[in-house]
Amino acid sequence: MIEASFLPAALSDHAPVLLVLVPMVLAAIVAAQPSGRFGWLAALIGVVSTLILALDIYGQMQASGAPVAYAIGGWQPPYGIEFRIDGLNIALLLLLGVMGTLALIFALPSVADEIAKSKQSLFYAAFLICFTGLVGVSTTGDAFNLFVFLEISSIPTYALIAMGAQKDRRALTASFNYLVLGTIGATFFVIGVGFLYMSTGTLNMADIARLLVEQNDNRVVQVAFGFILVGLALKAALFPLHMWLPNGYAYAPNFVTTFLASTATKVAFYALIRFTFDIFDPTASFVTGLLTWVITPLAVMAMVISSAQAIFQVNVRRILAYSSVAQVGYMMLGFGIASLAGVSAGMLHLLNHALMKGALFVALGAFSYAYGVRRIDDFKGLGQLMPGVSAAFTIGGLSLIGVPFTVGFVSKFYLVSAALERGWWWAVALIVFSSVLAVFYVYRILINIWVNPAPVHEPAIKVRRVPMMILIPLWILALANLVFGVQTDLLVGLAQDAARAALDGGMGL
Amino acid sequence: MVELISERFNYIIVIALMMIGLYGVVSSANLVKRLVGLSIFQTSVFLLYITMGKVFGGVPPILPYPAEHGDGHGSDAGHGTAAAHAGEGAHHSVEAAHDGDHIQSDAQTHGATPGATQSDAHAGAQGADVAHGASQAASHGDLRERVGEAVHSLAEQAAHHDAGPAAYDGVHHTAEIIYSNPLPHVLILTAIVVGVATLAVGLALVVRIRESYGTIEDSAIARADYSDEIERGTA
Amino acid sequence: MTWTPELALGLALALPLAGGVGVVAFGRYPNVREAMTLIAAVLLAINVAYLVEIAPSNPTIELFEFAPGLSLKFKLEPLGALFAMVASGLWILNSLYSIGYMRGNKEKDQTRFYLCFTLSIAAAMGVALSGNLITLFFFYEALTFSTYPLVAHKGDAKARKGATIYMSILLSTSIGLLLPAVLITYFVAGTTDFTPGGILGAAGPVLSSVILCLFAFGIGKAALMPVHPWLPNAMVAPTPVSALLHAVAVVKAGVFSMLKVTTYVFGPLTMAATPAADALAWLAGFSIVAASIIAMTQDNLKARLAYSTVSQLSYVTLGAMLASPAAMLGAALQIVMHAFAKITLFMGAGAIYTGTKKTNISDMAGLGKFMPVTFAAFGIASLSLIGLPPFGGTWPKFFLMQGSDQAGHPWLMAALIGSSLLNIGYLLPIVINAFFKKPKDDAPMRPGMPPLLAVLPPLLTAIATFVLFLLIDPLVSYLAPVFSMEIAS
Amino acid sequence: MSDLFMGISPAIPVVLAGLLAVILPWHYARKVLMVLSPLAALFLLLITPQSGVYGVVEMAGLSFETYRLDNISRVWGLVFIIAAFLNGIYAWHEKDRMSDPSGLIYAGAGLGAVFAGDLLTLFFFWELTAISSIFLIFASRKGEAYRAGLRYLAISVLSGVLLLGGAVMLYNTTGSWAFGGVGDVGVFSIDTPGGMLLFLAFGIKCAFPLLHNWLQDAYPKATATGAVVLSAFTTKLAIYALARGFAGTEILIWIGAIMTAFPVFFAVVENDLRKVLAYSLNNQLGFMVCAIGVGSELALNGAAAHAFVHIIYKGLLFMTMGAVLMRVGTTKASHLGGLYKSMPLTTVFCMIGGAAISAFPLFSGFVAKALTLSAVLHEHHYIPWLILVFASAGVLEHSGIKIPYCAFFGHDGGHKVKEAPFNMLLAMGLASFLCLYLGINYGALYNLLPYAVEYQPYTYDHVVGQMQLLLAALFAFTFLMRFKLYPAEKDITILDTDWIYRKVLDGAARWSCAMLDRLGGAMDQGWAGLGRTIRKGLFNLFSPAGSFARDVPSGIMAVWSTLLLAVVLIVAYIYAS
Repeated sequence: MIEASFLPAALSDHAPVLLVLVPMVLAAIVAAQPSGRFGWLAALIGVVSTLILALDIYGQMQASGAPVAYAIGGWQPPYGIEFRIDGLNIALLLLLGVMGTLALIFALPSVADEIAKSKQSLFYAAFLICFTGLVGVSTTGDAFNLFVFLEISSIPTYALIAMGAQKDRRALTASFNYLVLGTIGATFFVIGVGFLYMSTGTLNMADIARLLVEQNDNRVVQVAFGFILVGLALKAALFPLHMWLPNGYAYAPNFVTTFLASTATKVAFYALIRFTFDIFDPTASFVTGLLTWVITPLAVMAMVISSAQAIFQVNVRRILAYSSVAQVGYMMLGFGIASLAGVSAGMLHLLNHALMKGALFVALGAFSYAYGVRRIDDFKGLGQLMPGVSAAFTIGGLSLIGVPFTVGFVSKFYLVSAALERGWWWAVALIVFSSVLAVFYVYRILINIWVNPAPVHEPAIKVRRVPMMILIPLWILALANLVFGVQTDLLVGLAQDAARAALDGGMGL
Repeated sequence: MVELISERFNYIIVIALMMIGLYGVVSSANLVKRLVGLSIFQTSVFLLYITMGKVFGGVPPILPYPAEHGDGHGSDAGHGTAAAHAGEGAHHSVEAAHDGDHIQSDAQTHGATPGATQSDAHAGAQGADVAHGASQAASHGDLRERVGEAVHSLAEQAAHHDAGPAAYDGVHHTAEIIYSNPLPHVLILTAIVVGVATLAVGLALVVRIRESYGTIEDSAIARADYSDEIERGTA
Repeated sequence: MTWTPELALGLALALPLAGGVGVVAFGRYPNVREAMTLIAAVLLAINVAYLVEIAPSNPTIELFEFAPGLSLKFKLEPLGALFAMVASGLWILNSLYSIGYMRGNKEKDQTRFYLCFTLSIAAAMGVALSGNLITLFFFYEALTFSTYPLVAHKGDAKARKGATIYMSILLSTSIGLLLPAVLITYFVAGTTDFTPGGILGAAGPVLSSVILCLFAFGIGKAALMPVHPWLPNAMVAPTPVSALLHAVAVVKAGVFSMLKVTTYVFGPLTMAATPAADALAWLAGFSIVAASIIAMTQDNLKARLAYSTVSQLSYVTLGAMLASPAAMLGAALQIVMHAFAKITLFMGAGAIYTGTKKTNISDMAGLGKFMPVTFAAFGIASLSLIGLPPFGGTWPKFFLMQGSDQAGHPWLMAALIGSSLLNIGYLLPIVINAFFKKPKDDAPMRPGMPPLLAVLPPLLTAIATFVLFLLIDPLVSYLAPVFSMEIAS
Repeated sequence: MSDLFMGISPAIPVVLAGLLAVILPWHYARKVLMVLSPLAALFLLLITPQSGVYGVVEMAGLSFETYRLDNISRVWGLVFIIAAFLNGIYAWHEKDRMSDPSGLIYAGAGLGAVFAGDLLTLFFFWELTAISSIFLIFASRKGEAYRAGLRYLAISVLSGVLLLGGAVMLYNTTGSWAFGGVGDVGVFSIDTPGGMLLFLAFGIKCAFPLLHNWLQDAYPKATATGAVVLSAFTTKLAIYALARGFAGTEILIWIGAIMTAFPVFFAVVENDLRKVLAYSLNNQLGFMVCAIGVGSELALNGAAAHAFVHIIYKGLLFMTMGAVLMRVGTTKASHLGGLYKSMPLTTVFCMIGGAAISAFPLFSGFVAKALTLSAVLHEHHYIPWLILVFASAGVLEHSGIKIPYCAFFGHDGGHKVKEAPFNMLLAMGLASFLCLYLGINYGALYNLLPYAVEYQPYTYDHVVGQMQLLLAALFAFTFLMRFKLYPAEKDITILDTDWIYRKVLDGAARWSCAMLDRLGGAMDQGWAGLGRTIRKGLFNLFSPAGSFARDVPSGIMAVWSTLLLAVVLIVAYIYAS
């Protein structure tokens, strides 16, 4: 994709820290001024700069074939905080950059529609902080720093979700529940990090990893892994710790849902992979035992049960939210398979899921923008009223099902191969079964959109034209679902690099 | 038994607080009480960190003569944390050299089962580790090696030359002093900030919930939501 | 620009889609819109005729590979070319007929109708030309999705219910059974390419049985009992759609896939070593007879024809499962012959409906006087379905009987024989009632003349059944190499 | 000229004429076709100088021998042509558009089947006879005719597909589709499954006992002209096929014997005179089947000769009944009688036909039947011979006497009608002439036969024996009539064995329809029910208010996370130790 650094040396040398700094500083600026439009522009600048920097870092990595490390303030690891970007987190950074940019394009009309004018700049500030946190999690090489960034991303998220209260007050309770759960998860995580520090005396991930090799018998290490696993699983919405997610996604503003669905749980999932394979010793019996006997069963339960839950929802965004939980199950299954193929399938699904959910939620945003609809019954006849958006939604839906030549199929295919590689036929059967369930919930929506006639409204509901700012990201995402469904090299390459980086500890390039 | 409990007194407190906090979160339907529970839960973690930051017989990580041992290690040793490591290492090396293996074995015990006592678990472990590194430098990584070398040279200084005051104190007053490792404190300061921020957001949410629902009882909120759904005919 | 095989393959997919674009673009001008459909149909037929000509040389296009051995791949071979020819050829007539029918009945949403029609033809082309299982699966699903709005065209509760059953059975079988079958095939064989002689030679009898069962029931469009209920339920659709479902695209895609799987994925040798093939052949035999008997009890004309289709499709399944050269040849011919006969019957039913709004057979007594051409076409197609000379339907029955004896199942001939008799029992009374019986009520029954475009196409297809009887020679010599059949001198 | 048409099957012009007649709107044009096309066929037959296989068509990798002429097929071909010609004349007045092409194609198909050299060609024409002839039955346009026609078609098609099945099985064992070579007879054996199927296929069309009912069911329901056509081809074609395929198969002797005997009883009590003729047709076929079973050259000659003359005199009898039906409107014996006054010529022709079928000396039946009886006796099949002799008497009883008596004499039905139209009379006259001519100038007949004949029918023994038999039967009839012991002509329906299988089959069909309907319903229901149950169960679990998807308060979620932590720690503990 990109073979070398392209920014000036002054920038590219400091790119890892600028990734975090730019949105953080912009957040402060945005918060201090009242204009929503300025806020949007600043946010866009922040996100786009992240994307550019991430691309530059990717180029650097391609050029050098080694991870890009950056010592904050010149303090060398393991004493100082290190930002370290290898094959695993560059995928995340690119994803954040791309999805953030697309979501922000969509944000302009959507936020203007849903958020009171006076709150808009604060809203964008919160978004920027959240984004900072997510980027930080994906960048940092320091375990405690990761916790801090995790919370930096979470706290604004609570606020962002609660902003949905202007349309539906349940956003408040959803946000509150998320807050309680998120805090518990973060606390578990920080306890785990504490135990790690206890047993190794260092917080630098690479350093911890080196020291832990000798300590597999150490109970503290095992307990630390348990806490970190549960804490991050909660953030990643692994079944049955997903219960904060459906309401959160359902009642948040459209833009927030779009952004979170394609990024937030992914970042937690990344952290999980990082800790499990990079920091702890993946060959240790307690790690493999937990992956096989806890993560994998929960993953397949998520795939099946959450898909079933999705079928009967009346709120379309809840359908998609439950589907997200099921998709997390797919990723977790790849994670639980714990082989190179499995992890790369999980990473691939992570990337692909962002594409499909992005497309779907943007399409929902468009429907909501034009008609204010959320319930599945209100979707009747939309296919004739908004054929373009409906078509994009359909593409996303098909991808979600896993129809061949969409990204959904590709990642499911790799997941199935990974499961078969380990001889897990039952997992294959459950993947297929879950796909059938996915057919049903997607089908319910598509039927209403395309086939059922629109009810006659008295008086006619107000309709607004969907602006280009919504259509552009929508179609980019929808087409990406198709393009990357057939042109798989790029994403599969990224995912495989990521898995190699996680498992082999190398660059994976 | 008593000894066992008293040795682990801090941990018991931590666990008790954690359970109380969680119980608060689980049992209460009142959102504010739930936040209070959450805070207590978080607080327990703060205590855990602080506990692990206490080191029996530690020394502040200040290097006496940073300028003297140049030859390439200067830049490393010049940093605070590195100095702390080095200091601890020096202390233990000296200990080992002078008082036989008593304290060292003590330290190693702690190193092997950290958290078994509240004493110098972390620092001791690390010290032992570094000391170990001093003698078996080759078995560790590159960085370790370098630190180990630095420590070795420090230990030599302490033994043969006029040792710096810190090292000297370390040699003679180890058992009495509880050294506070600053790093966990720093960490927990951050965590407290995070906790406060979370609490603030949570309380703000509760205020908003009270504004729109008129109640902060979980069950009442659920009822209100449900009747909304009924009204819309979607339940 | 020269007409290369690659271009022709691409055009086969692109022409119907282009037609669809044209239909949407000129949605407001019915004449132009329907001209678009017709032009696309004619061009497609010409193009496919070229494909038929070059098929034996197996031109291949591999578009992109998204995993080792998995790619979007088109490969032309005689079987697929033949199916494409049938589908594209009948599309012309069906388009003509649709125009007559849809205008005659003043149906709504005609633009959507024509659009979905073009899409489903494109999907059928994809199925026909697919070079591996994954491509086939994709277009198979595309076909399901593109026909759904057609089935639910009327939009009332009944149509929606029928369409829901249609969709849910087809989708759940294809995703729940067919897709696993494809994947297992891939993991067993390392490829899903259609290869003469099959690719599953490495699978043992148990595994190949499992895969075969997954395919047999997963290809729900082949309507092997008990996955057939979607077919009668899809009868809520307008008649041109039923014709499309039964003759042109959907069920034909199903049985074609079945045949293609047994020919190119299993191969005759593997089939012979697969125990499940025998059991499935018997099931197909049962399906043939049982569906015929059920058809006899139906008074609704389209329902009767639907069950007749279930029965007739199982001929193909039977042939595919027997996997002897003659049986496979019979199965391939049955795809062609049944297509022409059944489309005639459905267009006849539609013409009757357009003219008289009658759907029940018992109400059609005496109609022959007013619609002699329609009923004559209907009668000829019935004879072809029964398998009587000199109509095309004779040949598949003949080869299937030969094949079932070759494959060591002489008793399955009983199913074929019984089915012929039952076909007489449920098809001919319709014609005879119409021509010879007095109408039920004495009230003068002067039906409105159905539009010419609704009368002419069935007549043409009926004549085609006779022509096909004579054209058997080229057909057989075209197909014989596929089934490695030496032509008996 | 003749070279140009050499090797074209005589069936072709007739079938083509039939196809032409489908579209020709002019009555007389069709009629001309009907008369001329048999002549064309005759021409084609005559210009073929010698036995051999002609007109081979390659199709679908198979070769079809459309014209195999040999000593056997020549006889049947000739008589079929004659029958077609007579039918053409007889039906000259017929206005119905359907029966003309139907009759022509039917006759052509019969010819084609006779000249078919391989089983596939045979199958083709075999089915064609079924399809084309059905319209002759429908043409009477009565409700019962439709049903009977459908039953007829179903049976015929069954026969056809059995033929195909048998052919296929034979092909798979022998690798040949051949239906014997030139001049071969008895080429198949019923010991192989394929041969058995063929035997059944032929047997159905030949109206073997218990497989015969379609004949009595359908023929009497055809039109006046239709019945004449029907009586000529189908069954005689089957006799031909049997002779070709199964000559010398012993079981045929017994089948034939039974066939001759049992219809006598039905025919005697039957009221519908055309049905009586149908039964007597059965009886006559029995003689031929029996002869085929014997299988000697003499016997086969007998079968051929019998078939030849039988087509003519049975046609004649059906023609007279057709004339009666046309003029009176019924052929029920109870409604007829005394017609000799208004239809004298028809009466004469009917009596000639009756005499011929009863095998009075000097009539064609005598010279043909004598061959068969002698052959049976010659091969020492005494019991079958006795049965045949009994049946001969029976024939006189119902066909020779009952029909003329009930229709034209007996009690006066009071019908004042016109004589039959000229064309009918002409056809009847020609047939009557043939009956007499062949009876007297029997050499002409014998010269046609497959094998050389050195047989003298008019020996003292034969003539006297036959006369004794006939007179005894005549006496019996008179005696019975006199004392009113003869079953009176009542308007009743006689139950034949078809009652059993029609009931049984009908019941079976209804039952299986009902069962499969239920099965279909159950499958539909099953799908729907399964869907509903699953849906309901899932709904209860997973709907927004269901137990799995309800909104949970954050406290519960906290419990879950703690529980999961506990599980994780326990698992880690177990695995680590």
